[in-house]
Amino acid sequence: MPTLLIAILTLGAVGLFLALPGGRADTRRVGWVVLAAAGAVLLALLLQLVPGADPRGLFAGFALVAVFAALRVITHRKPVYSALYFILLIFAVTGLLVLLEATFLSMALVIIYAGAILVTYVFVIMLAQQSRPAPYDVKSREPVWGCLAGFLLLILLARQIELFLVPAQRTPLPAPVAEAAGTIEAVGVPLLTEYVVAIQIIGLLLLAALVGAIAIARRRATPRVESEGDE
Amino acid sequence: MEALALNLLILLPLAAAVVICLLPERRADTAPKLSLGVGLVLLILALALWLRLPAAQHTRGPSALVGDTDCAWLAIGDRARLPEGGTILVNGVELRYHVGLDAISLPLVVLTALLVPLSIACSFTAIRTRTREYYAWLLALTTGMIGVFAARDLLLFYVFFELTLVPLYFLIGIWGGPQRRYAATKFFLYTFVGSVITFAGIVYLAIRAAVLNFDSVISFDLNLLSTLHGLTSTEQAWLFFAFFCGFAIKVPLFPLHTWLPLAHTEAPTAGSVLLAGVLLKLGTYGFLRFALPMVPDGAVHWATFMGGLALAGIIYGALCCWVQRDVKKLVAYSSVSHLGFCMLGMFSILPVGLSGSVLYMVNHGLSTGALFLVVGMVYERYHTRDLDQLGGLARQMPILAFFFMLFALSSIGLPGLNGFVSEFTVLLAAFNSDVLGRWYGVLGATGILLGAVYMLYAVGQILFGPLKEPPQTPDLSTGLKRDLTPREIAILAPLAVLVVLLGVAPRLITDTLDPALQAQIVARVQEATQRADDIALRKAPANEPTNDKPETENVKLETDQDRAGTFAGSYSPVFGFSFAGSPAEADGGR
Amino acid sequence: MTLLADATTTILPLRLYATLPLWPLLGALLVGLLVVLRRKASATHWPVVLGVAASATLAIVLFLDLPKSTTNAALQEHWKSGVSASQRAGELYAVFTGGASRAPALTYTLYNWISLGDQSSLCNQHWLAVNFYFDGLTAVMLLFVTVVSTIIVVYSIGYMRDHHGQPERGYERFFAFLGLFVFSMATLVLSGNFILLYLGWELVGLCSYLLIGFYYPRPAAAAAAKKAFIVNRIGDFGFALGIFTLYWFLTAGADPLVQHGENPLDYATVFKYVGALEPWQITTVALLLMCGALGKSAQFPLHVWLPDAMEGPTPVSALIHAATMVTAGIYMIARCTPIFGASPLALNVILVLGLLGAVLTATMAAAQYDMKRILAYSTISQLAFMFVGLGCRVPDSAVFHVFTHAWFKALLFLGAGSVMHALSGVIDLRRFSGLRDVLPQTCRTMLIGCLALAGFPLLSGFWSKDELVHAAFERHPVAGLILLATAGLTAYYTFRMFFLCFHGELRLPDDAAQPHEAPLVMIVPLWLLTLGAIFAGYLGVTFAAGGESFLGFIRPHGLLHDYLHDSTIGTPEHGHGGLWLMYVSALVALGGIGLAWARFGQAPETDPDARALGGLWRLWHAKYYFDEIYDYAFVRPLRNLGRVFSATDDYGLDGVIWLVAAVPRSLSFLLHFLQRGALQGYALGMVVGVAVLLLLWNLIGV
Amino acid sequence: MLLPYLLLGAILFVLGLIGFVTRRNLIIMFLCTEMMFQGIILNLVAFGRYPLKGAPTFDGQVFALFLIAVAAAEAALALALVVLLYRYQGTLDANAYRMLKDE
Repeated sequence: MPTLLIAILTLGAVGLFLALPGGRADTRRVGWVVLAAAGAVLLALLLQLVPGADPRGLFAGFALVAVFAALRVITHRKPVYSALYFILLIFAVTGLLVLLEATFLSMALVIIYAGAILVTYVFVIMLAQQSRPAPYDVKSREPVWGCLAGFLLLILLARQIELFLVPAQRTPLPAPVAEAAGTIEAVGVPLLTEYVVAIQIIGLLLLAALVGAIAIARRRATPRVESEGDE
Repeated sequence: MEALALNLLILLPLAAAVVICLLPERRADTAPKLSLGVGLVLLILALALWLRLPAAQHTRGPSALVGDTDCAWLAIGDRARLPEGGTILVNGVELRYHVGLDAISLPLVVLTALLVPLSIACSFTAIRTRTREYYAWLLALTTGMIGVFAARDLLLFYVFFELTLVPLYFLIGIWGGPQRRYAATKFFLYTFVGSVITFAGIVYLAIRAAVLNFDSVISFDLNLLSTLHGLTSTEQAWLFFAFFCGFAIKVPLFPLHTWLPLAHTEAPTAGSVLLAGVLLKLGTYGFLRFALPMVPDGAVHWATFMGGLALAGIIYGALCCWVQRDVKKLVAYSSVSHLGFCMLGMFSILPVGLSGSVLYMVNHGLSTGALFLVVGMVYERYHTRDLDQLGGLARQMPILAFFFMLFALSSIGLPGLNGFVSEFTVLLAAFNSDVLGRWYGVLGATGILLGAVYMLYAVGQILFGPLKEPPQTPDLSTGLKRDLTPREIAILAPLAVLVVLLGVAPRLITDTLDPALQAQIVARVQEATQRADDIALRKAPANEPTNDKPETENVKLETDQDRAGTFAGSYSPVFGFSFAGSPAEADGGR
Repeated sequence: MTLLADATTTILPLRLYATLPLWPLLGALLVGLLVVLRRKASATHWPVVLGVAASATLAIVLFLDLPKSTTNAALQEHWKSGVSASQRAGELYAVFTGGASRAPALTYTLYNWISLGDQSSLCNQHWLAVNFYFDGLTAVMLLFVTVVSTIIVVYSIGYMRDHHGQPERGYERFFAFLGLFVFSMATLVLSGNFILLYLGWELVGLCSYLLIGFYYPRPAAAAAAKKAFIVNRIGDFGFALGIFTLYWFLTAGADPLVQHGENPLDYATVFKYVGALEPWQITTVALLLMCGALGKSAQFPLHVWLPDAMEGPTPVSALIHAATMVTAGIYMIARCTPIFGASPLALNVILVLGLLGAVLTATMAAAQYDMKRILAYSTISQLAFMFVGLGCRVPDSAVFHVFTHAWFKALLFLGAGSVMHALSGVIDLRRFSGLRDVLPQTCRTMLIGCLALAGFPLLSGFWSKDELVHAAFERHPVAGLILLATAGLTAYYTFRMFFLCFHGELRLPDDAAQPHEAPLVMIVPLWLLTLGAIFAGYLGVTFAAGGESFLGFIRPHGLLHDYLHDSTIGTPEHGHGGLWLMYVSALVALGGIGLAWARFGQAPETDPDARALGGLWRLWHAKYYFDEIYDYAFVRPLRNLGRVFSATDDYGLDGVIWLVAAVPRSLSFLLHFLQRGALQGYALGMVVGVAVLLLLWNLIGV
Repeated sequence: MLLPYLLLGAILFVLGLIGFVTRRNLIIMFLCTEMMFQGIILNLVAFGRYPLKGAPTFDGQVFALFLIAVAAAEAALALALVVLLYRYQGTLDANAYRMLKDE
């Protein structure tokens, strides 16, 4: 298993490297092929691990969509498309959350992310739109090192997860959660009792971010003015 | 009421600093007045507390606290529910906001509260840029300084101790002289590096104290740690070294003093005044308050070494003074020399020496602070502090000459002025000390000779001789007069009065100070001296659990092994931090 | 009034006498107040004049009021008999602790000043108090200190003005300092313990500093002031150590001598227990205390400050450097007779230093041209005479000489001041002569002063000096001969000065406009002091017709000696068998005067001595090069050491710090190449870092 | 059951990381950080659902909720900064902003 995993992930790294913006169109196509192959094998592996019949297909589907969307986000040369693929990613994750019986959270995710955050992103992208693809979108930065380091990290993470889940695998499946699992009540009660201080702090943080964002955006940018030195 | 006053004393300047920061641009000119008002309120509060001290001592014993406030601040660890409701920390670390003033710290607080308004007032004409920030930092510094003296919890002390660094860093770094950046950084790094080691020592001490007291809660309580028994002498020696690192740099003891002349030279007048007047005392106060009673054996073990350093500082500082051309640097080196006296008295381990040492702290704060003020006033007019460029100012500025002379004389220990009382008692103690001995006294006494040499050299250069002024001076464009203005006289006059008053009536301080020292420190260190004397017969002193915590289950401290597998281990968070509200709840019925 | 009545206390309350020092201080403060209120300067002398006069009145009353305490005759015997010092000390101790035989000195405690240690435990309660001590020595000292001061203050009213009667610049300051000075000196004399003594000791040093530096724009004055203070501090250093040592010996050990409730540095306590100390302990204390006296009384080897101190206004020279402040050293040793008397070694050191100083400074005086400097050296020389007396166990004679000396030396200085006043500040004897007709009053009073200083029979200096010479002879013939020779030299140089100034043809310096006799406010004090110079000596002698008496009617030992009896306890009776010496010393004085007349009677323009003595004279003129030697031996090395230290600070210590800081600095220099400002580069570094950590975790297998 | 989710979370996280490191467009970079958040959210919720010991809890979901809030705050600030920077230099190239460099 480890060697296989390493091989797959290395393959993925190579594929991603090829697929990242910068090269010619055909090399990118090759990259996509490699990525697809790696993805397929990985998916098969993962599916093997998921016991039971019911969620297996759904999980596989969502996972596939999620990974594909993620890949497109980082490889697409047009920012608008990246953002749109990100929305796809959100939906995939939402599906996975539903599988994990976190219904409230999944809805919250869609509303907040897809509905609010991403819309902002798209606005900003529009604001900074240029007629032709910008050079910095066309050429990526140090893709070799990035992919290498990233996938090294991924391999190590995977190994770590595996190592530490081995004993857990032997334990029986946890009992199904209560009826009200994932509902607003189930999440809301601890949120407003146990974590009340934390939620206040989060609120404060949001407020601060709001104020900060306004303060930053209001500032008139005067290009290239040296900061005032009193030396 | 007392507690309210003390907490106001600590927190009011901080609040005022925030308010001043928030002042709109067009109201910026109210910042100096506002901060002066706050400073005066602080002075009144401090004096009020001072007046309450004798009564408190009378009813509650020599180590009575004025304005005692004790509430839980941060508690990290496992909590247990009490049957009657509420929770109590059973295992972990407890930091308390415990403040109070006793006869040892109160004189220093009053000194601080006196010097703060004066240094605010002396900045009115000297500081022209970024005034709001300046006064805000000054007030923030005040909080730190008063907090340090008021803290009854070692960690709280440390917090305030470090809190003083930041404001002064900015005060020097922004409003200082030409080399201000370098000076500020040097000052900060120097003192910070030392105090980090002290922090390690503090933590070790607290953990060991918990172990020795069979207590599962690590507490930094001053009383608890000051009455600890059972540390081995090796431990004490090392702990003393840890204290030494932070405090000796702050004092500063010879050879760790090199940050001081630079910091003083570059700092604005108010910064110098507070640095010399109060901040250096943090080091000596730290030694007195913590090093001596907490690790008495260590202190006795290191006493000769400390005495040696103090002596070296006295002589070295004095000789360095003599060849300085920058008068501010001269006064700065004189601080090195003077604080050598202070340390010499402290490590004589005699009651008279300790009392003299505290007195020295106050007196040095008054006279050296005043000297810096005077030098600042000269600088404001002549834009130079070079002794070779100034001369004969007595004819130009007779009032300034009077004050300068008075404070210089106080600084060289003229009898009848405050410096003498402390210098004399300190030297007497060093001379009579069994720990230090004759030669320390003899060599220390050369300081009174050298002190006269350098101080009169400075006075002679500036005040006497034919008139010498740099071209285009005095600069009176900021509304100053040739001689001192009424505002400046009002700044110096209280100091002058105190210089004389404490010279003829030092008992204003010592009457309450001596019993407190006896109860809290002298007894401890003299025990240690005895132990050192009959080291052959030494037995391990009995463990006396002196803390009065409720006896809950004595849970064994979590060891490293227990913590090893946290990731795979229990999933529930071990450390939940709680922002404990009222003291009663957190104390759990203490 | 109880003129030495057998009473146990004074008629007027001690409280009143304790205020004696405060009046001049009050005066000084009032002057300060007047300055603050911007009053006209010309009347600002009044508070000080009145304050000092009040002190003087009180001092005179005290002198008359002081009761005679019973003196133990046994003590006298101990001192005269030849028993060894330690034995004597032991017996002395017995006498002191015996209690009843000696009336306790009158002490008035104002308040407890400084706490010495632990006030909470009952077993060890010590204070340093502000208390005053009244005995004969105090009364005598106060008498001349305050009275002479009053006269000088009055004189200053005239002196500190220009020819038009307008006050000089700093007039108020001058009087304030004078008031402060009298306060300090009175405190010094009245103090009942060593700390208050030290306070007065330092304060007179301060006033001396302030007054010498009165003309501070003159660099010479500023330097002289500094020198005076610092040289005094050198002495004070020893003095302070003496006090520390004393405290140590009295309180050290598990079973200290000083008992509960006694203040360890009070005279009463010290003198009570000093006899119980070991001889080496007493000697140590005595020698250290002596250092203080050397500094304050300007004795060899710390004499260098006094001549320079003549940079101050002349009344200051008269007041501080002749009549009062320099007498503090003599006073202190006389006061500590129980200590010094028990240490033969210390006495011998004092004796030798005194002899050396007397000769050295007398020779220096013989080769100077500055009138005030001549007088200054003569002061040192005369103080050295007193030192010799102290070393010969006759403190009462030393104090007697202090007493007489104060009058005629103040007179001489004020006379010199009158000359200066007339000649617009010129004081160099080479630039004028023959002033006797221009300044007749000054000339007459000066003549009497010079005669008194020279030891002319029947004037005050004669009686006191003769006692000292006599004591020296009794101690050792060589010492006596040296003193006698110095006395002759004294007569010679005194009249050299007098003749050069007043005799010969009238010559005036070019810049002196109109020499004129001083105003009345200066002349009257001169005559008052002249009275003192003539008659002060008679307080120390007895009229006794016939028999063993000088010229058939006078015998040594008088009222003053009775006064000093208790304080300088154990001083042998003297005056017997010394009559021949009185005639001899009278002859010597006349011889010195005659020689001076022969060589300088016509006030020659070139100094005959300079040619006759050659190199020796130049050596004298250059003051034996003491200043230069001290400069090269002490001042420069120390200052260079300071430079070295300062450089060490900047380069050595800071260098070490710099080296420590260089480690992280060089590291960061290497690392700064990694800092390229690209955010993503940093992020990549982070990723690699986490990966490496994970890898390590995996490999080590934690 | 936990493993696939964790792996998927890790993959999303790492992909976001790679994107952050390699893409030069500031907006895409921030988008990539959001992607990393997604990986972590997945992780947290999976842990809450399938704890190693005991019954499932909601702690993971609560944390995820906090994370979303933080992400929102971050997005607000980041986008404001991006707009500012774009106005400042007219480009979104991360390489153009090297003010952190020691001169």
